[in-house]
Amino acid sequence: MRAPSGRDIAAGEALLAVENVSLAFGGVKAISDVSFDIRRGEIRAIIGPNGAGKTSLLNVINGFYQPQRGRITFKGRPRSAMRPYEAALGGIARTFQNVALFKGMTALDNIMAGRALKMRRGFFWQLLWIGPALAEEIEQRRRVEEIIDFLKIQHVRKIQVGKLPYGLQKRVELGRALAMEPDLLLLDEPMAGMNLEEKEDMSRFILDVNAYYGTTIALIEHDMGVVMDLSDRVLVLDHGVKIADGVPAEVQSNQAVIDAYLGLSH
Amino acid sequence: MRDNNLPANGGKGLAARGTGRGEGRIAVATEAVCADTFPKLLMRNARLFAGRPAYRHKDLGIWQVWTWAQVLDEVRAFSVGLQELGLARNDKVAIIGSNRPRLYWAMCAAQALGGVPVPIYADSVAEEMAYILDHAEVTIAVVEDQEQVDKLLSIVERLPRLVLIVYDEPRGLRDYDHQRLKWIDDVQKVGRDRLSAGAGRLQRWEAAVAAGRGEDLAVMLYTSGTTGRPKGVMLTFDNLIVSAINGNRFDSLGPDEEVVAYLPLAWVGDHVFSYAQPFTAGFCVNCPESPETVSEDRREIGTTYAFAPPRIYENLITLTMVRMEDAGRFKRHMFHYFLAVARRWGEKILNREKVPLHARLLYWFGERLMYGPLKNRLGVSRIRLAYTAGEAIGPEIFRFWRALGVNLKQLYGQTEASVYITAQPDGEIYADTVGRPNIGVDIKIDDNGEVLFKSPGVFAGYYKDPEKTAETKTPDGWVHTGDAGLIDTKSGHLKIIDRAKDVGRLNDGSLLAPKYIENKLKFYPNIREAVVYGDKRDFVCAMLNIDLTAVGNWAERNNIVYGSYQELAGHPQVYDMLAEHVEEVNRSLADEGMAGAQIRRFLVLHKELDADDGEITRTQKVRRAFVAQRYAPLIAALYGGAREADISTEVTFEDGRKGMLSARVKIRDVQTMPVPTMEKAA
Amino acid sequence: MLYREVGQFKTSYGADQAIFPIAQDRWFVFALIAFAFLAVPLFAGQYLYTEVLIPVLILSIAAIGLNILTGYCGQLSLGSGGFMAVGAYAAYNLALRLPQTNIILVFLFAGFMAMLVGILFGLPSLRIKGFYLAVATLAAQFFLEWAFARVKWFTNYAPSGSVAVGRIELFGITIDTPAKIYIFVLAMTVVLALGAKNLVRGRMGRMWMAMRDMDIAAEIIGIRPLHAKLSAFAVSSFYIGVAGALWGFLRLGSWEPLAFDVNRSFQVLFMIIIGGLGSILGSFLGASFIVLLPIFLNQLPTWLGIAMSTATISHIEFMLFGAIIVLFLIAEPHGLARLWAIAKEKLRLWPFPY
Amino acid sequence: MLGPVLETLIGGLMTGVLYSLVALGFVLIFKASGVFNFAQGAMVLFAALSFARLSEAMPLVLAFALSVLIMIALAYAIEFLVLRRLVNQEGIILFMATLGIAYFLEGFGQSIWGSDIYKIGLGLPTNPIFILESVFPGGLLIDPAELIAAIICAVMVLVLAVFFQVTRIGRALRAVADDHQAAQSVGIPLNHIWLMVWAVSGLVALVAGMMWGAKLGVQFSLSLIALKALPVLILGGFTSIPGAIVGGLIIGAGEKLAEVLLAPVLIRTFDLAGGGIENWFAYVLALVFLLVRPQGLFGERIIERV
Repeated sequence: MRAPSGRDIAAGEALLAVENVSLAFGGVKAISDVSFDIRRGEIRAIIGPNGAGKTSLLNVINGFYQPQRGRITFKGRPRSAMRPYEAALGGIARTFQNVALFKGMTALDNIMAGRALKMRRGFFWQLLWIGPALAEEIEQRRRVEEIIDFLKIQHVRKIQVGKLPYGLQKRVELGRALAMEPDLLLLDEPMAGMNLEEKEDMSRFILDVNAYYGTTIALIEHDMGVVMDLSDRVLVLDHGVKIADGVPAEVQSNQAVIDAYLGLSH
Repeated sequence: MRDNNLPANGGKGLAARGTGRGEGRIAVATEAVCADTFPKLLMRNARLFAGRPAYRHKDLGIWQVWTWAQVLDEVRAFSVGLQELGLARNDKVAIIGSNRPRLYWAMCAAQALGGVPVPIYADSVAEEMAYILDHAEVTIAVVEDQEQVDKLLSIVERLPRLVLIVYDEPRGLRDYDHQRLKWIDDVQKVGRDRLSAGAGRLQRWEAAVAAGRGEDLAVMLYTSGTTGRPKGVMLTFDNLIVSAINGNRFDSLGPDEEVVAYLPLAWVGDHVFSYAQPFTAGFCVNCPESPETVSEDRREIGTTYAFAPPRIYENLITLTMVRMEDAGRFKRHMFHYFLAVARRWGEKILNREKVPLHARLLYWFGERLMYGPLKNRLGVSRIRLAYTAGEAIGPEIFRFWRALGVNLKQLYGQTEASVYITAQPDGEIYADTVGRPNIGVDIKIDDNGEVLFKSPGVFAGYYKDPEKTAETKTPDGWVHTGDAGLIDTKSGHLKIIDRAKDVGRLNDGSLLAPKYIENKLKFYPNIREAVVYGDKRDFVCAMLNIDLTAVGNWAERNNIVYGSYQELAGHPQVYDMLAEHVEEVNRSLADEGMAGAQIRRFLVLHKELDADDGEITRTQKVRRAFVAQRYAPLIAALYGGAREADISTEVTFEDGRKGMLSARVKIRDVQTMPVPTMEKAA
Repeated sequence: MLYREVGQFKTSYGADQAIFPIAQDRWFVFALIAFAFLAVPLFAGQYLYTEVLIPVLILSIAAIGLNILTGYCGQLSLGSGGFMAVGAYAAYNLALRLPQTNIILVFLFAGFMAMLVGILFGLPSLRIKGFYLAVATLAAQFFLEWAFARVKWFTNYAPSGSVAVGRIELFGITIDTPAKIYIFVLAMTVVLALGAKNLVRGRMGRMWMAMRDMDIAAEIIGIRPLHAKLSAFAVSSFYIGVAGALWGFLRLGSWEPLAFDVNRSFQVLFMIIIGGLGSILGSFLGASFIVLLPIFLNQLPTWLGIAMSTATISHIEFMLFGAIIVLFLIAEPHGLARLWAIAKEKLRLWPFPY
Repeated sequence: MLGPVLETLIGGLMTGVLYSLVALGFVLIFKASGVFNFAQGAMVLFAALSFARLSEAMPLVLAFALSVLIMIALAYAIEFLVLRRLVNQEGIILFMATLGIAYFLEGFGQSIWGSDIYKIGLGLPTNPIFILESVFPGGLLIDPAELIAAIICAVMVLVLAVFFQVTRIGRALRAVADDHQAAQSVGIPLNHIWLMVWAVSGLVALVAGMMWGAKLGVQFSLSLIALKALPVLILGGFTSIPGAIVGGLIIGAGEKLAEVLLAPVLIRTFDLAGGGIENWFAYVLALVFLLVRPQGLFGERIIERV
């Protein structure tokens, strides 16, 4: 399914490197000493049984949780503790396992909100809705419309997202993340709760995002078929520990992974 | 106000003759004849209507507009670009995709250089496309998006002549091998670069346009037909332009019309109504955002001139009825009350007949409270003229629209005639006729009832098929339509009964026009499709398709649980309901003196007739013989007297995979009205 | 059924994002504004001006302010009365100490001061949410009420503790008659409402609503909570401050801190609950409702010919307000504005039900 | 100097016990249903009014019994008419609903019981008691009515605390507070629990109203005084019964001390027209506290899940 051009991911530079990161809540260890990297332009899957620490790992990457130990390097610069909006500023976007849209707003406004970072015009121009503020609204609207076109959600653009079916909500959420023009896009189970057709559509969109916008993607997914089709490399976690890391074929035949999925590990 | 009895003796001379309404229009008509190809018309329009909108496309959330002058610029750049990439005179250029301005421009860009556009149905599977591309010897394909590119790439090995694929929508195509794949923007850029490099290039292009002649081949439209391989109907510029101008004059179409282009590009209807007529009359073509938003887009634009097969009008009524069933009691009563008022008086008022004052008053209220808002919701309130064509329309459906004040008219046309054969002039509207010959058209009825015509729009021939051409076109220029018809003595209009070959007789000698009965059945919102058999049989039988929207809605209201289309279709209560419909049809057939052709038995098919399975054509016509063959066991059971029958058919899914679908279908007997003995004797 | 939208298509984003994209709405609003400016003065009398129109307009501004904070940004505030007081006293002091200041500037200054105080009391919103914030704003309310009663400088050492404003003049015209006050207030309201509408439909509005609907997701897309919440407090307090100044200057003329007590806060909150959270139109509807209901109640016994004490009427008023609030929250948490929107949608869809 | 301060402190603590009692009503409801009951103050007023007017016509005991019935009926009406219809709504909507209830009760109470100032005569001793006369000259003055009120309140608080720790209903209530759905799935009827806590907090309001009423007379401002319970809650944490008690004492003592110690300083510094900082001191104290420790003294730390 991957585009035939065949970028050489293996030789790519690391966009994000996680080194020896550990995270605990109270006494509970969520992540223990995990190291891995995400290379520029790749689709990186993170898999593992429930409670393996996958979502926690994403939360660490985009600044929700501060790891107790370890180092994170993003775009070549080591990163200290930060808030999520700082991660956003740095170029990390994110979708959630349970859709986290702004329910009271239309699909269009949700995606427009995703461009908050790109909008700079001052308060008074906005108050008057003229000049630079208007020009900016229009410019950003055009960019957002391209995303709407890309995700084929024209027909729901002015509908409140709360009223949309689940599959479309997920698509709008992806649109909002895309609107940020991120360098790194984190997708937390983008296909959870979807039927086969919706899954296929979403896979297509993820591949297209990667190919068309060149966005680096890290995604958590349960459907192994999807993971194998989509990703360049797969990281496997179990109980907060990394048990495998490699190209899909390798991971698939890794004994530790098979055990973890059959519930035999430890 | 206007002379409806124009002599039906066609030709260019007539087209150029003014009818004495506004000078401007005469000027347009005259100039159009000087401009005898579409590229020449484009250059004329860019002069005459420079700043007026020519194309709108809902894209990126708003209506992007191009004026005629801008369109000329775009087409010119495109055309020069194509030339640089190797397009030569008489090359065939396939156009595949939905209604987008740039695909229409591609046609004109090709025509400017003497190329011949060959629009192909965008939903055709790769196999169908391969046949046409090969048969038409296509060298360049201009397509919409990745989907079509993928289709073409899958068959490209078999098409050595196809050297270039040009696409409109770049999404997903970035990483493709671009050796013989080009984005329209890049083609245009090549063109623009050449044009700006020196004035000579522009003159050369204009010379190429000037070299085009009216008698040149303008377009090839492949008709799917009901049997056999598609045939390439060759139409010249003269065919299309003269027909279009005559059509414009017949209905006084001017540069102010708004049409929404949503029908398949490969259909002659779309080609004339969204390409030839806008080019000749100078009005604006509006392309919808996506197939899902057509009705929304239609409402935004407010079409003034519409053209659609009956199915569209039918669907809108079904939608209206279904929605009104869900409305509150008060509103529902009001709706039905005013609908009754409209049915009684609406047509008369539209036809400017004399009606009593109270009726006018009631209708006025109805217009304010019901018809106006309804038309507004359906996006038809600005419609000045709407045509239904392609198939006969149910009289009830036809009257419904006219009763609401929509000037719906019937038109009879064919690809081989560049559409126009007959049409109903304003003020002479009948539900069961297709009107008088259009300007420039002669018709006659054959001994066996077949309609023949002669007109400036008569096609040049079937591509690479002189045999078929000779079969259809007599040496003295008459064309066989393949339809059986008669001239109505009262109105002088043509009446189409059925396909000439489909009109049959029962074993007892009664006349059977299957389509006529099918249309009666299909008027019921619950019945989506009907196929009637009886030729050389003892009695008439019908196979029905339910309408999932209407019946599903009914089921919901009546707490009928169903898991699938198949289950709903086989539900006994659904059968009861349909049996009532069939009996009503029988009654009306008996009333109209066709008692012999009443339906004795019927069944409800377990699946919808589907174009992907070849059961209906892409233009939604039932392939009766094919269906008969495919469902032979069912037909045998219908005539064999069995209570039910097993059927197993191969179906094609949306993604092209195939599978088997089996079902046990029940058969129902229906009451018939007694056949008067007099009738039988006759 | 009044809406006939066929043929209304947009060829630019500007037109598509206009305040009233539907032509019928546009004409209706233009007609309404023209009516308010030109026709109302032809027939309105003193009572209509001072008891209905002027209070409705001024309180609408306050309601718009609170709606920006609570309805759009989701930050509950019970301190509106206090912020109105800040506006009123700021205006009083500026007019008193710099008598030559243009009255428009005085009102802007009032808004500005309220804004500063608003930001100060909005700071806790960065750490706390919901009812906790309600209590924090209540602190603002009680503190401010107290400050204006006790700090003598604010009241210019008036022994009675009440202050009175002098002549109000704009470009040489004395704003003294109810009709002039009405026109002035109307103009202010129109301008401020337009500004608010512009804010809420643009970047700021989306930022606020994002914060309201899901603060975590808002942060993920790069919205700073500090920026979003404090800007909402600032804008909101500005509007409320201007409303307070207008209330003091043009409705009361002279007042004590009691005029801006906690009940004023509740009154404004009720306006936006009944009118509609997250709706500029709702602010107007809510203000009208809250102003008109007591007037109606006071008249009702007379119309019905029943003798009723004013105390009883006031108690019934309390009960009714309470009941209506609960009723709205149960039946239509988005208030009159939503009812209006539903009615409008029905008219647009007519005769179809959906 | 120390004498008067101590005296103020004791007086403040006694008022604080009353605050605690009102706050307890809040906590009960908040724990069981997540509703921030702004109407608690109005309930206090309503209960006090009922009792005051009834006691004019009948013996105290009967008046008390009737008032109890009225408060239970009121709880039932609120549960049936309002809460049941707002299940699954956001907390902020419920909060505003209680604001509506508060308004309704204030209007309703005054229309049926009248809006004058009514006395509640509980027959408590009025002669001031002097204690610690050996330590301070003149001793410390304590109002015996206040003392008795404080003791009653303290007993009430204790009874409730025990009730919730020990009884089956108490356990069920705590289960509901932890997790609505889980509680429901093990067969605890939510509606009953809610009715229960509203009735109990109605009783608490009645007791509080009687005490306040005996001290200050029953009048409209009672519902505003009851608002003081809000800062108490913030200090103590919304879900903690001990928090409510400790918070009440801190606020009660704090605001009295502030009035005595801080107000004169403020008056001098800012040239104020009098003190009266009790009106806001509690709130501002709570506000400052919020910024330092948002979950309150005894509240549970909220960990946000993503």
